[in-house]
Amino acid sequence: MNKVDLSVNIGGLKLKNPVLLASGTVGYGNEIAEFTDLNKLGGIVTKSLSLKPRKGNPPQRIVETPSGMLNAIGLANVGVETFIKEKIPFLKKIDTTLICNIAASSVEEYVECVHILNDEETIKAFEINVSCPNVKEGGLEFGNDLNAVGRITEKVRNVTKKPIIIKLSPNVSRISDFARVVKENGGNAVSAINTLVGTSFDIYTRKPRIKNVTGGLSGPAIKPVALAKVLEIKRNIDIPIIGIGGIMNWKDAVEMMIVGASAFQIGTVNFINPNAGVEILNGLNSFCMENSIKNISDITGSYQI
Amino acid sequence: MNKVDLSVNIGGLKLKNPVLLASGTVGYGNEIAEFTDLNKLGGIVTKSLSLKPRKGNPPQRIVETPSGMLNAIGLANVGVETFIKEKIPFLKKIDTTLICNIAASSVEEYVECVHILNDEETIKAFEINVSCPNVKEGGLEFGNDLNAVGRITEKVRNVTKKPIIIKLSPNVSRISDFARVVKENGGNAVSAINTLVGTSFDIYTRKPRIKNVTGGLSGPAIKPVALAKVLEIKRNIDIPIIGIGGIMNWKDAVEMMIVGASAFQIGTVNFINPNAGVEILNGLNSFCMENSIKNISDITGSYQI
Amino acid sequence: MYIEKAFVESVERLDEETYLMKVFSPAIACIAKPGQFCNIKVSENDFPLLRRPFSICNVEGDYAFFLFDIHGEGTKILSLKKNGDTVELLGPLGKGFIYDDDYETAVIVAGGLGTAPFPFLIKNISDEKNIICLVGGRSKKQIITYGLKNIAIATDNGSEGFKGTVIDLLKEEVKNISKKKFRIFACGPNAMLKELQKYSIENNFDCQISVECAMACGFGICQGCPVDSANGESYLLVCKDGPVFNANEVKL
Amino acid sequence: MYIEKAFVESVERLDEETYLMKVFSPAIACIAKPGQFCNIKVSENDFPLLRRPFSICNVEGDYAFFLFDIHGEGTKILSLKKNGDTVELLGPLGKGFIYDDDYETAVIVAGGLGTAPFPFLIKNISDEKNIICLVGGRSKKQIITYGLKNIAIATDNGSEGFKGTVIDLLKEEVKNISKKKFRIFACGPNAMLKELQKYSIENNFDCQISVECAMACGFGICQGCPVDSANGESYLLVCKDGPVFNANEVKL
Ligand SMILES: Cc1cc2nc3c(=O)[nH]c(=O)nc-3n(C[C@H](O)[C@H](O)[C@H](O)COP(=O)(O)OP(=O)(O)OC[C@H]3O[C@@H](n4cnc5c(N)ncnc54)[C@H](O)[C@@H]3O)c2cc1C
Ligand SMILES: Cc1cc2nc3c(=O)[nH]c(=O)nc-3n(C[C@H](O)[C@H](O)[C@H](O)COP(=O)(O)OP(=O)(O)OC[C@H]3O[C@@H](n4cnc5c(N)ncnc54)[C@H](O)[C@@H]3O)c2cc1C
Ligand SMILES: Cc1cc2nc3c(=O)[nH]c(=O)nc-3n(C[C@H](O)[C@H](O)[C@H](O)COP(=O)(O)O)c2cc1C
Ligand SMILES: Cc1cc2nc3c(=O)[nH]c(=O)nc-3n(C[C@H](O)[C@H](O)[C@H](O)COP(=O)(O)O)c2cc1C
Ligand code: FES
Ligand code: FES
Repeated sequence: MNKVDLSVNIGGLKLKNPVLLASGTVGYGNEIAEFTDLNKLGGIVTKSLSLKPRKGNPPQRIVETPSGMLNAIGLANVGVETFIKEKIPFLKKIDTTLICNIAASSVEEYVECVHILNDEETIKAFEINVSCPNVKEGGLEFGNDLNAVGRITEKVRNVTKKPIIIKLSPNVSRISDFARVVKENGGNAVSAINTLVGTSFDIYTRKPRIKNVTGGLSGPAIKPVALAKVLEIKRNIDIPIIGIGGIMNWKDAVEMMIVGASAFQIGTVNFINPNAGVEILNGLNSFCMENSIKNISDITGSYQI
Repeated sequence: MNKVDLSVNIGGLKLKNPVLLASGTVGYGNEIAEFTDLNKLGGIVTKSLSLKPRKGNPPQRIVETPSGMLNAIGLANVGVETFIKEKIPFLKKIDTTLICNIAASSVEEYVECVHILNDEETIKAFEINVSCPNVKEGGLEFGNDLNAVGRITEKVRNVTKKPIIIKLSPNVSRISDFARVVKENGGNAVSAINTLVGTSFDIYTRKPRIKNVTGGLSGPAIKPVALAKVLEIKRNIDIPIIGIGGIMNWKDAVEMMIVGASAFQIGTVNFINPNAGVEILNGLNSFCMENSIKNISDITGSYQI
Repeated sequence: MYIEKAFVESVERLDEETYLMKVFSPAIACIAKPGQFCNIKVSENDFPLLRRPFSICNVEGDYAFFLFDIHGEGTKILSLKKNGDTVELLGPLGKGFIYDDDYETAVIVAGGLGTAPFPFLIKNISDEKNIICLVGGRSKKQIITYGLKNIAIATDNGSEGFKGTVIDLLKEEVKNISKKKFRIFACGPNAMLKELQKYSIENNFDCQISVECAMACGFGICQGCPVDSANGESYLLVCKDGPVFNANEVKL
Repeated sequence: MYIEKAFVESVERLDEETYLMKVFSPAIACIAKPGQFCNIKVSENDFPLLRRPFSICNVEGDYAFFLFDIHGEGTKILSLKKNGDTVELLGPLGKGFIYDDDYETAVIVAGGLGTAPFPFLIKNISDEKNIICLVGGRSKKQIITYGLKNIAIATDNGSEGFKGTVIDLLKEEVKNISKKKFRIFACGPNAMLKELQKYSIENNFDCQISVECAMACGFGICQGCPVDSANGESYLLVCKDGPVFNANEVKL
């Protein structure tokens, strides 16, 4: 067979392949570049940025759980100004698509962040994090409130022509309702899922293992939930989906695309195997060759139910 | 130290200890009795019963996932009549508390089931399953609808004086809202959590691994979510909680009690170790001895946040 | 039924893909019957989560044998067991073959790893009966004849023995034995069992099949392993009502 | 930094609770510095999920050594490794000790498994400097002296050596060496490091501490391992900015 066309198009955002590194699991790209060739990947999603720098939550921030981990990093980030000055120069040099993830405590802050970053040519799309479970003032409430998600999408739409991806919370009854609101308000795509709310306690001290008390659950443990949420969106709403949650290898990635993802992000696996993205890409390529799939996008939503 | 008082009281329901076997994971008790001494346990919760017998879902019904499993049994059960005639006689002989779990497709069916079973002295309490994710007509919708949960609680309350436990769905944004409604409508306790909605696909056939497409995720993978849900209820609503989700050993059980559970149920672990209940009980007893805990109920909600 | 922590005596590699595990499990070995299985906890920690079901391949004194190939993580872990390691058996489970009553020839039909339950069965079938074993596989590589006797082989690609499915071979063989009273005992992939079932129901043969499916508990409490009853009105449980069924009892 | 699949040469049990693993990892061995660590994938499957961080205990030619005790599932799996098995090392990670500049005596303070990074450090400290090792533990059982020299021991219960904490012992020892220019290198439980930090800041000692905390990635991408900077205004990352810090750099 000839070469496989690995490129995908997500609501106007073109990627050379569907492999994205998830927000918060690659920093701003420099450290992981020691272990992997970022140029090969479809794209990188930055750690969530807020208007001002954030120190993040006090330790302990992470804990391992069965086939998963909890984190409450608290959106530690350098803020948009420093990001532009100090991080963009490195990211510019990488031949991969840069998606900027934004987290904020108010609709106005979202708008302002996007407004400031919009002029940066290197940034090809915005992923709006309405679903971080670890920040008290904002995140969680937005992510579980249909009106808020609609409003944020609409207001952000007004300040940028670049593709807008809304990153949805899984901690809701019907995630497809949120995807509908995103679509109705001009969002180009959704990404799903962010982490599930979880906790863990030390039975001797009776204290939470994570200082923030609750954290976000990620990793293989949540894969079945992520797949079900992506499938629910796919079956109900016509909007491109970026699938996230528990992907460890190319087989998981294929599964995620089958249930409806046009592209996917890998998170936790980067901590264990920082070269996972490239390995998954190679695995996808072989899978397509062996199964005579010419365009990888043909896998998207190809479930047989 | 002297003997530990292992007994607990859940909204009027007295158990000799907090170890319960979860609905759907022990059948009606006879098979598991080959491997464990049911007389030692705090109680057994029956497989969900409906008014008429149910054949259940077609195969494949189960699949393993990382640290968990998905099931879509579809509430296969013998129906209340046969239960009374054929299953009660065996259950009568066991010196443990029998809790009858009811699932139904309408408020009326819940009421009728409870009404019929109410006269059976062997049954000490009802657990109302408003949250089975695998039955299309009823379950899921009820579990995610505050009004429906309120109505079911109220109507069932009218036909029985026995303790009513409402088994809550975790597939909601704020589970404590549901606990509040249960309390307001006369429920005695809540149990949390039922399974999370999940799925799994075969990448070669592109078919769902479970015929029902989605199933309920259980096992250690969901423990962090279950703990967070129980903690959320405990911190917001004053109602006894039966904690369920991912408990594999006595340490997990202690953790579940620390975050707020007065008693707990074990499910998936019974499939792997049918004697787990007794082993957990022994572990709990030793833990209390070593830590000079006189009443096991002192652990409930003893978190240090 | 017991939960028995069993010491591994050996794991022998029979050929490129097939392993034979011998474990010391006196309690289970003592009461096991041909066609029954054990649900095996392959590790001491919680990975993999569920037990794995395996047919009891043979019993010698206090030892039980299991025949397997590497399928996923569970069987991989098993294949690496060394003398002195342990596994935890839950069993013996299910209903085995009925083989002691009135017939003259036992016709064993095994596809791939479907060979697994038959060494034990063969050993227990009375010497007065004839036994013939028909073994099938895609190619020579998939043919497993461990513990069988009087063997005829079928391969889809003809790389060994008869060219065709093992059911095609059976149809040939039946011509030679049809005057004698025979009983078919079969185990293998579902597709093979389905074909066999059709054939034997049409011809009103006496036929027992051992069925595989996903399982959690293995002893009847999870309801995870249903198979349609022949009339389609209810489900039987493979772990409790099977894994061996009469061919006309279930709808595959 | 490399990801290196490394063959296990041996896992030796040093005493009841302590193990020493020797692995063939030429790439990492070649560039490792004392005080650095590796994040180790202990199994070939996804259990346990995360890597486990371990100090590089020593380097000999192409071999790296790791000293550990059985804590949970990860270290249990490590303890069962046999010659020929593999582990996957990611490293060398973090900033090591600064030991090559101007001081006369290296005072090594190790609590329990805090001994781990010091055999490698001791080997690299110039022969012209003095080295004394103070080792502490709750009782005799917790004293690990592997690869140390010139050792004084402290136990909380007095079952061996000085009765008291290793910091109490340090206070005694300092009387003998205080005229010489010395540098303290310490590793051990947080409580011990805290006490040491207080003492050394009060006395303006030259002191480097190796800090432990929960980690996911080990190289700076997860932000999971923060430690308060001394002024409390920002966080440093233990994996990247540490694990070795100047005692006055961080707030434990
Ligand atoms: C009654 C019975 C008897 C069996 N006897 C044998 C035997 O003697 N020799 C042998 O090699 N195999 C036998 N099998 C199949 C064997 O159970 C699977 O090969 C094994 O569970 C695979 O586990 P894994 O972790 O290697 O594979 P994985 O694919 O990683 O397993 C994932 C999950 O799928 C289940 N699963 C995978 N394949 C099968 C299958 N074919 N049937 C049922 N469940 C499956 C596993 O139990 C597990 O829950 C039998 C199955 C049943 C039901
Ligand atoms: C920089 C650094 C160097 C270390 N060097 C050594 C060493 O040389 N020898 C040694 O024996 N131990 C060392 N440790 C501690 C070692 O990482 C833990 O003992 C080990 O991770 C326990 O894993 P487990 O699976 O056996 O335990 P579990 O308790 O099952 O582990 C569960 C989770 O908690 C984490 N964890 C548990 N204990 C610790 C701990 N004390 N510190 C950090 N994370 C922990 C694990 O990494 C894992 O994510 C070091 C830790 C760090 C951060
Ligand atoms: C340590 C950590 C930090 C994260 N930080 C962010 C973040 O800043 N913004 C965000 O949108 N998602 C964040 N996430 C969520 C991931 O992007 C991803 O949605 C989630 O981890 C599920 O994918 P996984 O199972 O592949 O890890 C973080 C996840 C982890 C584990
Ligand atoms: C195979 C299976 C069948 C179940 N059937 C029921 C049921 O009939 N009614 C019910 O309320 N819960 C049912 N449950 C949910 C369990 O009672 C329990 O809430 C869930 O499994 C989480 O606990 P665990 O992680 O300990 O398994 C079932 C779970 C499993 C795994
Ligand atoms: S495997 Fe559980 S009932 Fe058959
Ligand atoms: S362990 Fe990931 S940043 Fe330090």
